[in-house]
Amino acid sequence: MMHVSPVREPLINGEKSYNDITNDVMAPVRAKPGKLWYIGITVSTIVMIFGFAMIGYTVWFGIGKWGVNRTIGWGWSITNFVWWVGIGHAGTFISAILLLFRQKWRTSINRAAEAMTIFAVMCAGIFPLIHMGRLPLGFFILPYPNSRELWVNFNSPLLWDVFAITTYLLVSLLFWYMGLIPDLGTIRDRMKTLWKKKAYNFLSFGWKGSARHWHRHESMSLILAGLAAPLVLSVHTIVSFDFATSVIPGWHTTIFPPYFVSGAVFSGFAMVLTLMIVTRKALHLEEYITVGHVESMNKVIIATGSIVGIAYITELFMAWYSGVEYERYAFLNRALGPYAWAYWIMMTCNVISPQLLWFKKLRRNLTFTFILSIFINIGMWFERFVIVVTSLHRDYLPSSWTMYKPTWVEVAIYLGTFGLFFTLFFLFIRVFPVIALSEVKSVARSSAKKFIGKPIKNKTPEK
Amino acid sequence: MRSIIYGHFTDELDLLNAVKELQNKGIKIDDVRTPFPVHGLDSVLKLPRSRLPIAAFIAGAIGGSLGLLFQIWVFTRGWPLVIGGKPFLSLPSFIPVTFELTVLFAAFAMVILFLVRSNLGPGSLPDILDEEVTNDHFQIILTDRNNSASEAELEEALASTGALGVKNIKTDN
Amino acid sequence: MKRNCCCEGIGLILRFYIFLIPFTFFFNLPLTCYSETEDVIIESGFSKDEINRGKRFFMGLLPFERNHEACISCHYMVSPDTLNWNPSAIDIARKYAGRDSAAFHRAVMQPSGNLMAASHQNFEISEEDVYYMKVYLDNLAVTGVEPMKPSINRILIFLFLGVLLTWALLDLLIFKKVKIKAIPILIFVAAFGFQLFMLFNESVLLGRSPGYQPDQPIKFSHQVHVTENQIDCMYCHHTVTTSQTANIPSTNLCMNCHIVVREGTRSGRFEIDKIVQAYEEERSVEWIRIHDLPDHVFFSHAQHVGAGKLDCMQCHGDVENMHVVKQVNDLSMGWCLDCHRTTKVDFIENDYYSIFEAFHIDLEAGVRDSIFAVNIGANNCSSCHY
Amino acid sequence: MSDEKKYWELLNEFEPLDDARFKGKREAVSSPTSRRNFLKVLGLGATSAALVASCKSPVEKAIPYFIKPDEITPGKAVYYASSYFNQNEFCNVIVKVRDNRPIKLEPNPKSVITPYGTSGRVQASVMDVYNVNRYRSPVRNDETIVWDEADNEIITQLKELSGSGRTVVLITPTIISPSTKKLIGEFTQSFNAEWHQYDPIPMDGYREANRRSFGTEELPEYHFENADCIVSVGCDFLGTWLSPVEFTSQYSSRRALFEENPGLNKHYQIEAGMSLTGTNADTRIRADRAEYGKILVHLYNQLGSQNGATQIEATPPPQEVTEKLKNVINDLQANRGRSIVVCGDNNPDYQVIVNSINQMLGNIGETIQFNRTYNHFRGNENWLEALLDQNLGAVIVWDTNPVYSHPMSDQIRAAIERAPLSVAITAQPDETSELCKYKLPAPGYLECWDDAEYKKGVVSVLQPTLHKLFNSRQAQEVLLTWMANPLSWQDYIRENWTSVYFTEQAANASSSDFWIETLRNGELVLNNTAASVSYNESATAGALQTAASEQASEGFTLELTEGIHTGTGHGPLNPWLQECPDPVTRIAWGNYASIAPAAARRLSIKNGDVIQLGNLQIPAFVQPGQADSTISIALGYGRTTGVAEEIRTGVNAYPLSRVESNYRRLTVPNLNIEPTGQTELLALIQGHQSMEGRAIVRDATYEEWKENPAAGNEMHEEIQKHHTTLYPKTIYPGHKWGMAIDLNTCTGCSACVLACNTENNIPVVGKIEASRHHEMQWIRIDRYYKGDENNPEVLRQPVMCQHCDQAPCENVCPVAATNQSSEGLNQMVYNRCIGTRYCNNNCPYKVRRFNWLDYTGADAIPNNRFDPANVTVDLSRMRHNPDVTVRAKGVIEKCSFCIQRIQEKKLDAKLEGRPMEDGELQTACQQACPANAIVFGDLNDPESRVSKLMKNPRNYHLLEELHTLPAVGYLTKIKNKS
Repeated sequence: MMHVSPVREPLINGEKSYNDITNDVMAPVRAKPGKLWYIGITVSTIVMIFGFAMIGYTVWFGIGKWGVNRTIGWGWSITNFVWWVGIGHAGTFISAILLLFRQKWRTSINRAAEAMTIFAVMCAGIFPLIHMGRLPLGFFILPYPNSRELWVNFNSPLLWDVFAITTYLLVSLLFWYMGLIPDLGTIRDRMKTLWKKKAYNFLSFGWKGSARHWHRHESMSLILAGLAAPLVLSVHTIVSFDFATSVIPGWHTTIFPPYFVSGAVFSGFAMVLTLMIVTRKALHLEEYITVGHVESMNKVIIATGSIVGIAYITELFMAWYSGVEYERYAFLNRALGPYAWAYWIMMTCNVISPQLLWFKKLRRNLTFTFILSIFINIGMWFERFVIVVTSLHRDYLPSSWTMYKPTWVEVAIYLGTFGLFFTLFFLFIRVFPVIALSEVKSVARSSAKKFIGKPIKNKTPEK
Repeated sequence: MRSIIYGHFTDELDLLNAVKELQNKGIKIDDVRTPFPVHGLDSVLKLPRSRLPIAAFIAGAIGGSLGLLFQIWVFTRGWPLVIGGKPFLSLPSFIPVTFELTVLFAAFAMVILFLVRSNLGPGSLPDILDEEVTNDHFQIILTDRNNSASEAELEEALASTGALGVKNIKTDN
Repeated sequence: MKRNCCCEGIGLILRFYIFLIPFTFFFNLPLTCYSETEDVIIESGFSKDEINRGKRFFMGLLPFERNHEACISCHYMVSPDTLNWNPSAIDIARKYAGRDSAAFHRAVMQPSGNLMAASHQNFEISEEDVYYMKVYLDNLAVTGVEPMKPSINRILIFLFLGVLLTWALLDLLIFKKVKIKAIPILIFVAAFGFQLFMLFNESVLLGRSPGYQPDQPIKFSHQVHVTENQIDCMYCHHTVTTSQTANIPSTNLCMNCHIVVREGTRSGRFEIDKIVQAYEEERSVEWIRIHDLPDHVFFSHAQHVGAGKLDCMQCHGDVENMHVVKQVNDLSMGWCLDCHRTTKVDFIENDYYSIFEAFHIDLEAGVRDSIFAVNIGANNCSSCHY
Repeated sequence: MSDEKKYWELLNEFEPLDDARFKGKREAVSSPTSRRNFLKVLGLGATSAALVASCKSPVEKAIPYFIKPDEITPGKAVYYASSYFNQNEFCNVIVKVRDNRPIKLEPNPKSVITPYGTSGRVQASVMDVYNVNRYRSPVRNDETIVWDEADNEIITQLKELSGSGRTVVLITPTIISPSTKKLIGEFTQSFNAEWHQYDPIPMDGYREANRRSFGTEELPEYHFENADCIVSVGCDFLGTWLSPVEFTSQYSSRRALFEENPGLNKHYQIEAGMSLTGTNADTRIRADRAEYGKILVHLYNQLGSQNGATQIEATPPPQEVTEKLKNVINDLQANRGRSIVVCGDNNPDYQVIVNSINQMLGNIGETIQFNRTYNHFRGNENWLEALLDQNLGAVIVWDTNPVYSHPMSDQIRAAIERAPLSVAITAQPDETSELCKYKLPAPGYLECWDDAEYKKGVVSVLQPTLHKLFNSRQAQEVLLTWMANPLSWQDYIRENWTSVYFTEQAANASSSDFWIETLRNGELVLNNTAASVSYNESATAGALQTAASEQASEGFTLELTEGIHTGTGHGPLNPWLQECPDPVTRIAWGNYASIAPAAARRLSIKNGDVIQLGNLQIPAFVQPGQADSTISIALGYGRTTGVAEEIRTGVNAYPLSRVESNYRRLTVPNLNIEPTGQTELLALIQGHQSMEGRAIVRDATYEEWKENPAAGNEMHEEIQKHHTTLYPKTIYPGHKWGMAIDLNTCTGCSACVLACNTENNIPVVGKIEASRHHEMQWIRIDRYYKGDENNPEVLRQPVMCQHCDQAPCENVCPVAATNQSSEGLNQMVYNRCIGTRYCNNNCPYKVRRFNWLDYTGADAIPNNRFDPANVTVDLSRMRHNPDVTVRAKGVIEKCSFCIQRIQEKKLDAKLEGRPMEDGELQTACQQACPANAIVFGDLNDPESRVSKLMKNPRNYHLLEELHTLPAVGYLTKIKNKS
C-alpha cells in the first residue's frame, strides 16, 4: 500500500515499514558509540566540570569575581539565563502547540527538541541561582513555613520566575517523559541483555502498548499539550516581566511579553535546527528529518524573526513617541552609544539575516540554514545582552554610568553550561530514541514517501 | 487458572477489521496491544471517554485557588508588608504564581492519575506476550474468563480473522 | 555542654538495632572517636599506684573500711554538676590543687560551715588516706573528669533511616523480595516521614535552643536569691531599664551581700567561696550565656522592660523558681512577632505616643480598644535588624 | 546567621588597665560560632546531614565586669569632649565611646569655633587610632626595648651632648597646646635645646606679610559670614586653607537662601587648578598659576585708582582675565567693609598686596579681625639651618616627617643619620622616624591628655577616651620623664590650667569644679581684649614691584596643592580617606597631574597616561576648568613608610616644591611634560561628567530666585500635579522620616561620606575594586560639569538612599528583604538578603551597594577575605559601631537613615515619656556637615524643619517624575552670577 500525498511533501523519505522505523531510530541506542561520540562527551564533560568549578569559585569568593558592578548588577549571568530559557521554548512549543494545531511534521523532531528544551532550561536555571550573592541561603526564595513567620514577596518578578521556570521544567519533563515511555517500551523489547531489559522496563514504567493505555495516553497528551501551550507562552512572558515591570529605561516596556515569546521561539527553533542538522547526519536520520522539516521550521523562524524585527522597530518608535527623555536616550544609546556594536550585531543577525529565508532555495539549503541558525543564536544572545547591559549601563543618573566587561570566570561559566547541555544531549542520544517512534509510526502510513505496510517476511529486528 | 489466547497482525487495518469481526461474533476482547495509538481503535473497542481531563480541571482549580488564597493570606493576614507602596492585596501581582500553580497541579495530577489508572510506574512488570507488540505487531488478547466461549472456540475465532501466531497460554491469575 | 541531645531517639535505636548489625563497624567509628585515651595519667607527677589508692578511697572501694559514706556519694564526678548542692569532686580538686595536703586535711576534718560540719561529723580519716586522696584529686585537677559517653548521634539515625528507605524503595521497584507490598511501602513512608520530621525539627531548632540549661561555674540559684531572699531582679540586673543589655552583675555587686553572707543554707560555704575568691583575685566570673540571640538581631532590654514595662518572666520564664536557669522560650523570630501582635502599648500614660494622632482619635471613638505593639511598627524589619 | 557580627573586641588583650575609667572587663563576649557558619558553607543538600548531626553547639560565655565603673552602662555609649588638631584641621569634638572604645567623633555644639560639623579627616581619624602599623613599644635601632632603658640611655646621651656643646634640636609640628609650649620651654632650658616648629605646607609667608603690613605676625580671623563679596585668588578656603571647617560653616551660612535669609553672598574665585572652593564659586575666573601676582597687582591698581592709592606700572594679566576682573572690582568697591580678598600663596609679597587691598576696602577690623588670631601654622624654615649644622648633637623629631615632606629630603636624611643621637616620638612609623635611632611610640590623640589654643583665647582640652592600646607614652610625658619631673602630664596640664586660666574665669569657685566643668565643655573661652593693629602701607610698594616684575612662566607651571583628604601626608595612612573620592575629580586612591583639556589634546594625553614632570612620574588626569598652562598635583600621597604596601598609592610631589628666600613655595615654573607611554590605573568613581540635560541638579541664578523662589524648579509643581495613583495612599501613623538637602550650602567637602563610613561600618575595598565600581560608600557626592569644558560650571549633589514611598527596589526583591517601614523608611534586612542585586538594578538612583567580595571578614566561608587595606584585623575592628551589623559577602546594603540613631532616640523619648523634639535626632551625615546642608526630621510633624523645607519652593525630589515619592528633598542650587 502506498499513500503518497499529492499536495504535501512526505514526512518520511525512503521505503519504510514499521520495523524499519524501529530499527532506524533505535540504531544509535543499540550500536556501540563511535569515536566522535566519545570525543564529544569527553570535551563537553571537561568543559562542564570547569564551568562548575568556576561556579564554585564564584560562590566561594563572591560575585566580585565577575565584571558586574554597582550600576550593572546583572551581566552575562542574566543574559545567559534569558538566552537559555528562550532556547528552551522550542521543544515544548513544537510538541504542545503544534500538537494542538495538528502539525504532523512535528513528530520527527519533537522528541529531540523537547530534550533540548529540558537541558536548556536546566542550563538556564543555573544562572538565577548562581547570580545570587548568597547561594547557600537561596532557599529563602521558597515559600516554606518557618519559625520566622516570613514568606516571600509575591510581587517580585524574580519570584514569578522561580515558579514559572520550575513549573515549566517539571511540566516539560512530564510531557517529554510521558511521550517517551512507549518508546522506552520498544527499546526494552529489543534489548537482549537482562539488566538492560530491566533497566529499560524500569524507565518505561512497564509499558505494554495496551489500547486502553494508548487511549488514556492520548487524552493525557492532549490535555498536557493544552496546559503546556499557555505555559510556554507564560514562561517567557514572566521572564520578560523581570525587565518590563522595572523602572529602567529600555526595560520598562509593555511590548516585552509578546516580543520575548516570539524571540524565544525564534531562538529555540534556530537551536533545534543547529542541533538537528548535525544530529540527522550523525545518526543517519536523514529520511526522518527531511529537508521538508527544515523548511517548515525555517518558516516558523521567518515568522517569529519578523515579529522580533517589528518589535525592535516598535520599541524605537515608542521611545521617540513617548517623549520621555530617558527612554529616548536609552534607545539612542543602544544604537549609537558605546555598546552600539552589540546592537548592530543583534539587528543584523535577528532582523536582516532571517529575511533571506523568503527564498525557497535558501530555506531548503541545509548548509545555509545551519549557518543562519548559528547567526540567530548569536543574535538572540546579543539581544539579551543589549537589553540587560546597555539599558543598565546608562540609566537615570549620569553620575552612576559605568561600562561592563565580563571576566574569564563569567565566560567559563557560560561555556560550562554549554558543556552541561551537550553532555546531557550526548547521553540522551545514546540512551533514548531521538525520534518519537510511536508518533512517527502513527503518521507513517499517511505521510511516508513509500510505506511498506506488510513486511515481506516476518523478520526479526537486526542484531 | 485461566487461558489467554492471543494473536497478532502486522497491519493496523487488519487489526481494526479483526476487532470488528470478533465483536460481531460476540467475543469480548480482553486487550489490544499496538506499537502506536491506532486511529479509530478506541471507538471500535468502545472505550469510555477518559475522565482524565475532569481530574485535570479539578486539580488545576485546586492548585490555582490554593495558590491564590495562599498569596492573599500571606499578604493580608500572615504578615502584611508595604512593598513599593502597594496595598496589601495587590491582586495583579498574584496572577503569575496562581497560573503556574494551576498548570503544575493539573499536569501532575493528570500524570499521576494516568499512571495509577493504567497501573504503570517505575518497576511495574508488564505481562508481555509478544515482544514485537512494541515494534510492528498489533496484538489481540482474549481470555476465557471474559468469554463464555471455550478456549478452542476463541482460538479459532481469532485465527479466522487472519491473526498470525495464535497461541494459548495458561496463567494462575 | 550538650544541648537537646537525642533522648527521644534512644527507643527508636533499640528497635532498629537489629538492622544495625551489618553496619556496626561503620557506625562505631564515630563513637570511638569520642572516647578519650587515658595516657595522661602520669602528668601530675604521681605514680599510678598512689593515684589509684586515693581513687579507691574516694570512691569508697575496697579495701578501705569506714563507718561513713564514700566521698563520691556526695561529691559527684560530674563537672560542674547541678545534680546536688555539694561541691563536685573536680571542683574540690581544682580548689585545693595549689595547696598542700595538710590544708586539705584541715578542710576535710575541721569543716568550716554548718552544713559541711553536719555532713562531715564523725569523720575518721587517717592522714595517709587524706594524702592519697589529695594525690588523687590533684591528678584529677590535671586530667579532668572523663567525658560522659555521648549518646548515639542523630546523624546515625538519619543515615540509618536513609539506608532503610533506600532498601524499601529498591525492593518495591526492583527486587520485589517482600511479597506483601504494604511492608516496604510502610517502611518507606515511615522512614522518610521520620527523616522529614527530624529535618523539620532540627531546622526549626537551628540556632535556637529552648530548654538549654547549662551548668554554671557557680551554683547560683535564682530561686534562692529571688524567691527566698526577696531580691529584686533589678537589684543585680540594674541596667535593664536603661540599656539594651541587662547587665550581668559585676563581682563587686555580688560582694555587697556576700561580704556578710558567707554560707548558704543549701550549698554551704563552698559555692560562695568561689565568688569571694574571684573577688580577692580581682577577676570576673565567666558565666555561661543562656539567652543568646543571633548577632544580627538588635534587642533592647530598655525598650521592653523600660519603655514597654514588660515583666522579666514573660521572656525568661519562671526564673525565680529555678535553681538552674533554663531557656524557656525558643527566642525565635516568630515568637517575638506573636508577642508584638498581642502586647498592648501604654498609649495614654506615655506622652511619646501623642504623635499617633489617628490612633488616639480611634481610641476615643472606640474604633480600637487598644493599640498593640505591632500597630506602632514593632514588627518593622528595621526595629530589630539594622 | 552570624556572618554579620557586632564586634566586641577584648580590651584587656593588650595590657592591664590602670585608669579608673577602664577598670573592669567587657560585658559580653562572643566566641566564634561554628555551627551556623559551617552550615552556610555547605549547600542545602549537605545541610540536612549537618542538621541532624548538630548535637553540640558552641558555648557562649558572658563575662561581667569585675567592678563596673559608674559612668559606663554596658550597651550604652558614653560621650567625652575632646579636640582634634592636625595641621590646618581643628575641631572641638565629642567622642562617642562604646564599651571603652572610641567609635565616632561628633561636633561639640558648645564650641565657639566648630559648633556644627567636622571635616572628613576628623571623622576618619577614628581609624588612625586602630591602625595596625603603629609602633607598639620603644625601639632602639631595630631592637625592642623597655621604656626605662630608652629613657636612661637618651638622658645620658642628651646630657653628654649638651654638656659638650653640641646642639640639641627638637623639631615639632606647630604646637598649639599652651601647656606643651610651657613644657617645651622648660625642656629646652634644662637640656639647652633648640626648639623648632615645622609645617609641611607652611604659612610663614603670611605671617611675614602681616608683620610687614600690620607689625604683627598673627594670622587674623576671617569672617566669611559677614562678607557679601568674597574674592579668592587661588585660595581653597573651603577645602584646605587655614581653617576650612570653620570657613565652610561661615560661608554656607550665607548660602542658605530662604525668604528670611535672602542675602546671598557673591563669591569670585580666580584660580588655575580646579579647587573645591573654585567649584563652589559663583564666578570662577580661570587664570594661570603664574598670573596670580599680576592679577593681585591689577586688582590693587584698579581698586587703588578708586581709593586714592598710588598706581604701579605693571603688565596687566591677559585680556580675558582682565575683562572678567571688572565685575570683581566693581563688586569689591560696592561692598567696602563687607568683603574679603584672600590669596592662597605663601609668597609674602602677594600677601602684603592682599593686606593692602583689604585695608583699602576697609575690611580690616570688619571681616578680617586680629582679635582671636590663629595659633597654628607657626612653622618656618629656620630649623633646617640648625639641623644641617655640623655641630648637631641630638635631634628629637616629634610627630613630624620632614624626610617625606621637604624638598631637601636627602640633606635632612644625612643630617639625622649623622647625628649622634636621634629620637623620634610618633604614633605611626614614618619616613623620618625610621631613620632615627630611638623610636618612641606615642599614643593617638584619642588616648592622650592635652590642651589646645587654636584661636587666641579659646582653649580646649583633649582627654583620653581609650586606654592606651600599646606600650606608648605621650611625647609630653617623655619630656617630663627626661626632665625628671615627677608630675604626670595630666597633672601638669591641670596645674598649668589652674595657675593660668582658673584665675581668668569666675563661673567656678573651686579649681576642681573648674577642671571638671572644662572637661565637660571641652572648651574654655577667655575674654581677650580686642587687639588693635596699625596698618603700615610702606611695605606694599616693594611687594607690588616684586609681583609686577615676575617672569612669565615658559611651558607649564606646576601647582602643588594639599590633598583634600590626604592633607599633608597623614591621609594615606587612613584607608577611609584614601577611598573617599576627591570631591572635584571624583578619583579615589592616589594622586595625578591635572591637566587642561586643551593641553591634553595638544599633547595627546589621556586619563591615566603617565607623564614625566621633572623627575616625577605621575598619571595625568584631564581636568575641565584647569588653566591651560598649569598642572596641579595633590600633595600628601606617595607615603612609603607606615602604610600597608597594598594601599601605598600616588606619588610624593613634595620633592618638586622648593624653598625660595627661606619660604616654602608650592609652585614650579617652566616645566615640560613628557609622556612616558605608560599608563596607570585611576580609580575614577564617576565616569560620566555631564547631566545630559536632565533636571537632576536644578539650578537658577540669584536674580531669577528673587523674581520667583521656585526658579529653575518650575517642573516640580507640574509633576506634583501629575502624581496620580490607583493605589490608596500608605499611612504612616507615627513618624515619617524625611531629609532635606540644600544644594546651595553643600560645598562637597565629603565630611558626610566619611561620617557615614564611620557610623555604619562601611568596608574598605581598595583601589582595584573601587576602580571596578565596587565602592561601598552609602553617600556619594555627584559632581556634574555644565557648559564650557575650559571653565565649566560645577553642580554637586549628595545622593544616598532616597527612601521612596513607592520604591522600585521593594517590588522586585524575591524574598522581601527590603520593604517599607511604618515610619517611611526603606528597610534593608541584611540577614534576609540573598543578593540577587535586582533591587540595585531597579533603583533609579543607584544608591544600593553590594558586598561583592568578603570585604569585612563577616562571611562564613573561610579564606576568602578581600581586605587590601588590612582593616579587618581584630585591632581595626575595634572601630566598629556595635549598633550596626557588619555586612557579609553577597548582601546588598544602603543608607538606612541611621536607623540605629532613630531607634536610640525614640527609645530615649519613650523612656522619658515625652514626644521627640525636632532636631534631637541627627543622622551621622547631618551631624558631620559643617555647611548645615542636611536636615533630617519627621515629615508628619508640620512644624519640623524638614517639613518646612519640603514646602519651600526650592524643594524638589530627585527624578520625581518617576513617582517614586522619595523622602529626600533637594533645594535648588542658586548661583549669584554677575
